[in-house]
Amino acid sequence: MSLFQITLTIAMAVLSLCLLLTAIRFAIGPTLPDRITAFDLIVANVIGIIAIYTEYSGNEDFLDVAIILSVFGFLGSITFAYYIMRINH
Amino acid sequence: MRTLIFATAIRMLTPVFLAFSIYILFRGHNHPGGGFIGGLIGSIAFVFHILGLGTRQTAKSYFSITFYKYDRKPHHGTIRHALRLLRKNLDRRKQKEKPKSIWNYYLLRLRPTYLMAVGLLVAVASGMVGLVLGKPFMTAYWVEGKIPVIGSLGTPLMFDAGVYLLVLGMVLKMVFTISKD
Amino acid sequence: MEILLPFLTGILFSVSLYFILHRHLFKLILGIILFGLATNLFLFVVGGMTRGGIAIIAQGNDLPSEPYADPVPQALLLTAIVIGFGIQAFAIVLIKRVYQTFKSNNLDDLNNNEKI
Amino acid sequence: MLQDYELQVIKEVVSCVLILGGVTFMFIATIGLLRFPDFYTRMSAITKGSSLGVGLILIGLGIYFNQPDIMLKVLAIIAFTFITAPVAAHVIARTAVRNRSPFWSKTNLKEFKPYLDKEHLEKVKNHDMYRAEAEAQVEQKPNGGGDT
Amino acid sequence: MLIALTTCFLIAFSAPWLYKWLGKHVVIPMALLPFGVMAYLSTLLPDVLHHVPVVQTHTWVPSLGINLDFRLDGLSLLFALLITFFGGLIMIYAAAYLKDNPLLGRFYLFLTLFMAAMLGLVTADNFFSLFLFWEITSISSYLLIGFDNKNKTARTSAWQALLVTGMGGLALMGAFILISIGTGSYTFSELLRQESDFSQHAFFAPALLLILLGCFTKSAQFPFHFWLPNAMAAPTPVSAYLHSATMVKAGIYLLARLSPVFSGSEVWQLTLAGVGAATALLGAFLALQHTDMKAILAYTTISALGQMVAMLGIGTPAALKAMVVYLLAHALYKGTLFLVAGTIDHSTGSRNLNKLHGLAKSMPAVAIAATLATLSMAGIVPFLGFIGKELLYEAALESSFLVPLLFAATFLSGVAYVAVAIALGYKVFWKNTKKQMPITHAPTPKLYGPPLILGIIGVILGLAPNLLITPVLERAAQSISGSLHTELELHIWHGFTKVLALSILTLLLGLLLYLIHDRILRHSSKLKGIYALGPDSLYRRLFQGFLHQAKLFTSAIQDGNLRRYVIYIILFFSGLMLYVLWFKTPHVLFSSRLHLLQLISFHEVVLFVLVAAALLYLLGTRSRLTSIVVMGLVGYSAALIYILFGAPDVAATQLLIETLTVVIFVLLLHKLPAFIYLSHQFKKYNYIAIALLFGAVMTYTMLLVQDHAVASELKDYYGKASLAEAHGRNIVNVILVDFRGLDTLGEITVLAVAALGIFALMRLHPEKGEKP
Amino acid sequence: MNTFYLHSALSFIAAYLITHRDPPPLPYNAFTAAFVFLSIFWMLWLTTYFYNRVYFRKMPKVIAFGAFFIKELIVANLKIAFDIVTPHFYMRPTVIAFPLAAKTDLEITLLSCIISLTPGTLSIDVSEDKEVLYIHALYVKGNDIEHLKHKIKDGFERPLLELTS
Amino acid sequence: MPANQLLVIPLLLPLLGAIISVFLWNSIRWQAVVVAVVQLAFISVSVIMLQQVLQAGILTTQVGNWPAPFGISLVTDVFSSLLLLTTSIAGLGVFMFSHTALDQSRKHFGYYPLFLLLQMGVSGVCLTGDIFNLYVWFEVLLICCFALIALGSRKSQLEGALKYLTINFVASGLLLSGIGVVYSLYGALNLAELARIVRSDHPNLDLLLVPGIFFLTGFGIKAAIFPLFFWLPASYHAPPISISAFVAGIISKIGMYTMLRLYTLIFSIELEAAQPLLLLLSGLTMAIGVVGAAAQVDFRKILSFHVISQIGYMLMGLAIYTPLAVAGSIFFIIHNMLVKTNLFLVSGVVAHRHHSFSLLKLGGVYLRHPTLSFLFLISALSLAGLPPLSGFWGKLMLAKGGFEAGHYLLVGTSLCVSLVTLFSMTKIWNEVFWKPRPRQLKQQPVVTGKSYIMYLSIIYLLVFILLLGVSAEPVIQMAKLSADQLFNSEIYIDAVLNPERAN
Ligand code: NA
Ligand code: NA
Repeated sequence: MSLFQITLTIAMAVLSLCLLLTAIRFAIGPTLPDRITAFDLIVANVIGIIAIYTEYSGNEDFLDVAIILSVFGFLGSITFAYYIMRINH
Repeated sequence: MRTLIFATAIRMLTPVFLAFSIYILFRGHNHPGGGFIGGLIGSIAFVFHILGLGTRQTAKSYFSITFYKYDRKPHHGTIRHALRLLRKNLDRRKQKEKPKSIWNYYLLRLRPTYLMAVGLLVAVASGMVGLVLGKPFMTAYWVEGKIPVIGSLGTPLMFDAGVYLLVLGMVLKMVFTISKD
Repeated sequence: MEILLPFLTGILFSVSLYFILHRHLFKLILGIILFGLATNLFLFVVGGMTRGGIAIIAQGNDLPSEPYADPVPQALLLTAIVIGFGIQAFAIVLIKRVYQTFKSNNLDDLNNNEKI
Repeated sequence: MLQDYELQVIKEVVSCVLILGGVTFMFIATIGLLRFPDFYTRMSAITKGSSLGVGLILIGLGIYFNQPDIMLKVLAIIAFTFITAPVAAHVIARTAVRNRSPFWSKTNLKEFKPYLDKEHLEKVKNHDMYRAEAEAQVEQKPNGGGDT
Repeated sequence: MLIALTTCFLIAFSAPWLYKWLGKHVVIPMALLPFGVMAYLSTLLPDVLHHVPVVQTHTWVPSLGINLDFRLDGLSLLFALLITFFGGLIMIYAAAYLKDNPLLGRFYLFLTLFMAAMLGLVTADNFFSLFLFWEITSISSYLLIGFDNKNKTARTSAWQALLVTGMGGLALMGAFILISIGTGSYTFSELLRQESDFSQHAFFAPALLLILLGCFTKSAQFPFHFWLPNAMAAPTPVSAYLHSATMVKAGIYLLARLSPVFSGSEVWQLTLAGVGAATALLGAFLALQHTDMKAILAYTTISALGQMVAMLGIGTPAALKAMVVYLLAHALYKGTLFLVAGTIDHSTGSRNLNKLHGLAKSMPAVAIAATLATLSMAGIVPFLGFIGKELLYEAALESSFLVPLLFAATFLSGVAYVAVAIALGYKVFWKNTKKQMPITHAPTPKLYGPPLILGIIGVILGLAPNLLITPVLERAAQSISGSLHTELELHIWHGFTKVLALSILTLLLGLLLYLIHDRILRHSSKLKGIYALGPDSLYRRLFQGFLHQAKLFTSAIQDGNLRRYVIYIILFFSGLMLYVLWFKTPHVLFSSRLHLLQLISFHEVVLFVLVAAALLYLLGTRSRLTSIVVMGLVGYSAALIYILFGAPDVAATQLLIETLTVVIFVLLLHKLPAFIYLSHQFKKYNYIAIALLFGAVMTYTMLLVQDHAVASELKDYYGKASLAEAHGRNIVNVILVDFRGLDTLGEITVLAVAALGIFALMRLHPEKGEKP
Repeated sequence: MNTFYLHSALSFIAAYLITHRDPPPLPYNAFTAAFVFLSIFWMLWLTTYFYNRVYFRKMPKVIAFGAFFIKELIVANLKIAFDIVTPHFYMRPTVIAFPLAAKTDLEITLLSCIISLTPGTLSIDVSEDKEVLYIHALYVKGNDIEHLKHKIKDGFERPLLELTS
Repeated sequence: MPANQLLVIPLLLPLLGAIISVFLWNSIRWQAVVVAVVQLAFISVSVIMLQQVLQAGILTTQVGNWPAPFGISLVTDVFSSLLLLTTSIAGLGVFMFSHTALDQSRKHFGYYPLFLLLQMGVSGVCLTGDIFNLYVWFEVLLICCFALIALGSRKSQLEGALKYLTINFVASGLLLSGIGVVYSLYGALNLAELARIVRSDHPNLDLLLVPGIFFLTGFGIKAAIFPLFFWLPASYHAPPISISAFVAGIISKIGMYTMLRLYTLIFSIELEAAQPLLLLLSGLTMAIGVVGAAAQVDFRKILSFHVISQIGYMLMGLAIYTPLAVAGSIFFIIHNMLVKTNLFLVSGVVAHRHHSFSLLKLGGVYLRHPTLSFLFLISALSLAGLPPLSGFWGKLMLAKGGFEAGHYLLVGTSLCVSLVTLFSMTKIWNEVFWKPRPRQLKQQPVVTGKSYIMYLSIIYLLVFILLLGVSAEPVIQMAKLSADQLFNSEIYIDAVLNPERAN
């Protein structure tokens, strides 16, 4: 296992851990915006994981998914914001 | 949701997203992507637009063309009339008219339903090419040579384009319907 | 994951079914969507899972480099996802109309059609 | 040959450093998300932390591959992240304010008052007040009731 | 034959139009038809009498062995002549009887249809063409009984008759199928040729029973007799034609037709004789309990049918002879009496025996007809009825089994007939002639002509039996017995024999019975309790009970509860699958998968935990929005799984779809009513158990299938052809747009329809008063 | 702006043409990309020298601004990271009302995005009259709000306006 | 154009028609013209295709020109051609009916395109020779049904659509899973290839029951067999008659078609194990169907429940699994499509005139509308299986096949069921037609407007029903031929996998 491989493994592990920790924030909330923010961070985490995985597998085509995610990951937040605004007004 | 920052950002970003979606459409044959993903990306671009600027604004910006016209005056010859129409419609679209202008206009609306139909038609037509040429339905025909980014041109690509249009139309139809309610 | 995923999918099936059996319409729609997801995962799991190898022929090659994931289940899955999306979208709107019309979100209020 | 090998090693090392850096930022952002006291501070912490983290990871990746189309993709992702993240943050923050998400009790809201007054959001002032009110609401609805 | 039938059917179907065109003159073509057919049949008489059956075959559905085969032998001809002759008279009679009914056209339609079917029935050689006509008679009878459709009794009676005879029809169908399978023959003539083979066949007994069921229902044998009296709700011409002269005799006809095949069987003999005798007795007994003329006639008809069936059961040449003669005699006098009853009803508005008296003066022609018929019915010399009765007595006494029962049945019913005959013939017309009954319409020739003709024929035939009809009757009896040696000679006078003594005794007892008839009637109400146990009320209870139970059952299983439906489905699936997995397939080898555990990396475990936790959270959360976010989370995790296993296209699609789903959800939800939490409340643990069962079955299936997965040929082919032949590097996409483009075409169609559907769902609101 | 699009498009086309030769005259790497980009920049500069040089004047400023921004990004991120990993919170959250000099929608948007991206600050909303930007800031040195405003004004708003004008 | 190319026309015709009608969205009149043209063309193509199949045997084409197990095959044999022809005939009838009977608003919201796409789905299911493609066409068909059942958004429609959707979604999920299992175990999707594999010595043959159960449940739901039919009575009566006639008349049989196809082609080797189950299911399906119908007092609901009981008959042929019985099922499917559609149309006319479907609120039709009454009567008696009407032949073939194979109880059940069917039909006749109009409804006027086209559509279908009954021979022969083809799967396999050798 080369240094690079070890790095990737560590990175993967840490990012996965981040995913879990973020999920905890998601679970405890307390408000909906908190959850949405957590969700945003999860998206960012997933982008990171995909990036690491791309290196891991050496296959660049996975990055395309990351692009898509980076573009539309925030649609969720926007939509929820939209929703909360609509019900409040 | 009227927020200036979001609306402005989206207004700037939508063309980028659309370009990106077309890029994804055409590279789909060789890389991840294709008509479906491209179509979804394109339609999500419009969803953003709708969320940021409202259905009406989206329909106005992207799904309708204003045609300007005026009733020909006796002293305006046919050619002059035509030229004026042409100039107005091509060149001076954005020029604000004075209150009592001779110009009036009509809107040509591009309905998402038609977009869907066009998409379906394109997809079917790509398959019919083979049928017309005596081969089974959907037999692929390719143009010789390659084009940058896209690669080879052929009926499967046309099919994918049909898928793209249909998906675009479908999501738009849906979102327009839902958000207007 | 090859061994985890069947269990995960099984859980997904269970949860989705539980939701479908819930009398709240909203849970019903959640159940439907989760059921679709579970089905997709089922297809993916039984279709054979290959780590890393992607069904795309790299620039310069004529064949995909082994081992590569079977593209067939992927293609089927894509089609199924899209179809599922169409149906789910319809289902969501349908549920909304049911809400509006029946002024209730209780599935048990929807038993008029079968009354003799 | 030797030169190629060295280049490879340099690339790997730089890439490793960037990736680890990025991951660290992500991790810290996550902890921030868990630790910070109110929504707004959490928002502040993660928007940047995650953007920077993802950016670093991606640059590391780009350097490792060192190919133009991958670089292009990396730049595209970074660009999109850097454009979308603040917009999203703004939208959510604005929503949170309108949704009367509580501020941390130590937050200085003096300059924000006109805004809150104008938008009839006077109740959003600080955490404690919110909590008292929330509890009062809960007492009114003993069965919990979920969201709207 | 086919031409005759086709003409009948065509004229039948054109009857309403003819009525529109000709008005009340429609009777002319309608009456000409049966007489025409009768004339045609008469031309065939010589052939038949010379033992050359008229045979015609028309291919229809040869691949099932079903053809329009006709075979006219003595039995058929006898029936055919009866049908056409009666038919003609009834047509004329009906024209007067239903003079003012605007639906006369439809009446003629049904009646002619019936007549045609009856003709077909008695001439058909193929089982299934017989069955065809059999069912048409049932249906036309249904329509005729319910002709007075505003009358509820008429409707229910018609329904009852149809259901009872329909049941018999189905039994018959089963029997015919069994016979055709057992013998390979589809025609009676074919079957008769190989009767001996079939009697050994396993299908013999079931076919026999089914035939009996079919015939008994049609011929109103006990315990299926109850529909016939109820069927008297039909207009009187119908009762006269269908329910005395023809349709009810279809069963007799078929029994007679099949007699050569089955008569060797003891079951056949005993059942026919027993049921026939019982029916005869019962009919006679019940006839005495009623005052309605039509009811009386109906019960005596049942009784007579019973006698005929009993004769068939006895099966001796004498019995068969007696049967054919009695058949004719009964048809003549019963037809007359029905018509007379109809005329009386038409003229006085009443059919009640107790109210009617002394009509002879106001309707002398009718009185004559009635008297002739009742004399025949009572079995008085020189009427044909007398000959029939004598033959019956003879046959009953000569029977090799059940003699007491058979004799009792014949004798006692004979006594009852005499009583009834006196009541009908004497009491109604000649008793109290001084006190005239008021009548509203004087009977026209059309109303009294037909019964008069029938009555007179009864006398003529009685006086000169051998002159006209004996040859035909003989051929008929021969057809039934299957041998040419059954010879028939009829005499009005046998000399002083035992039978004659019995006849006289019958008359005396009958007179006695008439005298105490009023007393019987007074006590008849006491029998109500017994009727409640009878088949009629049994039928009603069965009918109501079935409906009630059906309602209960249906409301129980189809109760509108969607969840229950889903549970049925899931349990069905899981149960079967468990069975298959446990008993029919190899089991999963968990030990062989241990090495897979090594492949699990940390991030995969995290992913697993994340999704599982998200699902658990989803189960617990009561917030709608949070649910949606969690759903998104699960969807995104699925996308991550797709990425980890080399499916970027799928992952991208999943991501986008998930996002869009969330958008749709959120856009739709903001105007919904407040989210009221509804717990499962009932049966929560059942649901959990079912859900877990289902999940477990699916998991186990997945593991099993994983164990046995094979390498696919498709993968290799697509891998090779993708770039070389399809010009694409992304194999998944190439599959989607090229290799399996048709799937994609269907898929985008689904999307288009979904959009259209959503559009309509949201925008199209129900209209008030819209068309169904 | 148009020039920028032109520049980018030309760069892409050039890069594509170069890299899709067989054999490629230049290796696939970042240096090639930079080379192409700069060459096109230079060529454009040559052709438009006489009538439109705004773009070329701004380009260095953009790069400088970018560099400043990245520095800010990292430094401030480290600051927050420190606050996160240490047990005690040093932050003093404040919502400040930042008076906008930027007038157009695009400027306001860009500014707010940049502010949001910079750690420690988060733009919450723009007032209806587009005069004030409400910013949530984590660290306000000595509660000196004015200092923060100046810093934003000088560090972000002014350079941005220079670029967009 | 070679004969093989014909195969794609039944797909393209409705699709193109639908596309054109979407372009003509605002003009329902022109849409109707398009639909009419498509229907006529569809019928002609079906006739030609049937002719071709009868002459030249099984027709196949490979979509995309990819060779057989790799590309998607379109296949038609006598069975599917026959079914397509029936569908197209019924389609024209329903179209004619809906032309006058359906309200304008529904037409403005896409009734015509949905109708056409539904037909496309039916064609796809009938023609495809690929198991996944089959799934896709089923989904096309289903989503069209969802949309059509909900079209108009009346309360009962929404409720029905929700139940229909939920249960069919579960069915689709199971089907999809089953397809995954099939692919994983046998590595093929082409039906002919799968048929070849299960007839070879593939190592996974002992697992064939696993996908078998998936498909039994999945298609069992779509075909509405016991105990999976519950969605049907909940939804089929809800939409306007123009819709429910086609949905109830045609769609439920399509599921049965698929079961017959798959179970003869692929799962035939496991059929022995499943036969007792299938026999039981078929008996229960028909019995419970009629019991349900007997309980109803609504014209449409009675008809809906009878759909189920007749599904039992169709399943009976498969359960008995002799050529005659299967031919009986096939004949029965064809008969039932036409008759059921027609009965629904009659109920529509009755309701159009008398404003109700409830037997309690109807009456007096016999005197007011004699033509309609007789139209109903003939169809109803045909449904009850009275000779010489079409229902009789199917019943006869099934009963004979059942007796030959020794399934006396099942045949007995089927005959009893047929009696109850007669009961139900005459119940409708008694209540709706014979019974005088209920007094409390006398003031509500009966619609007497002339609606020739409604009558025409019913008469048009009735002509076919009568033809099917009176001159049943050719159809019976074709049904037998179909059954032979189903039983000799080698023909099918050869036609798809070795088209050169097969010709
Ligand atoms: Na693709
Ligand atoms: Na291709």
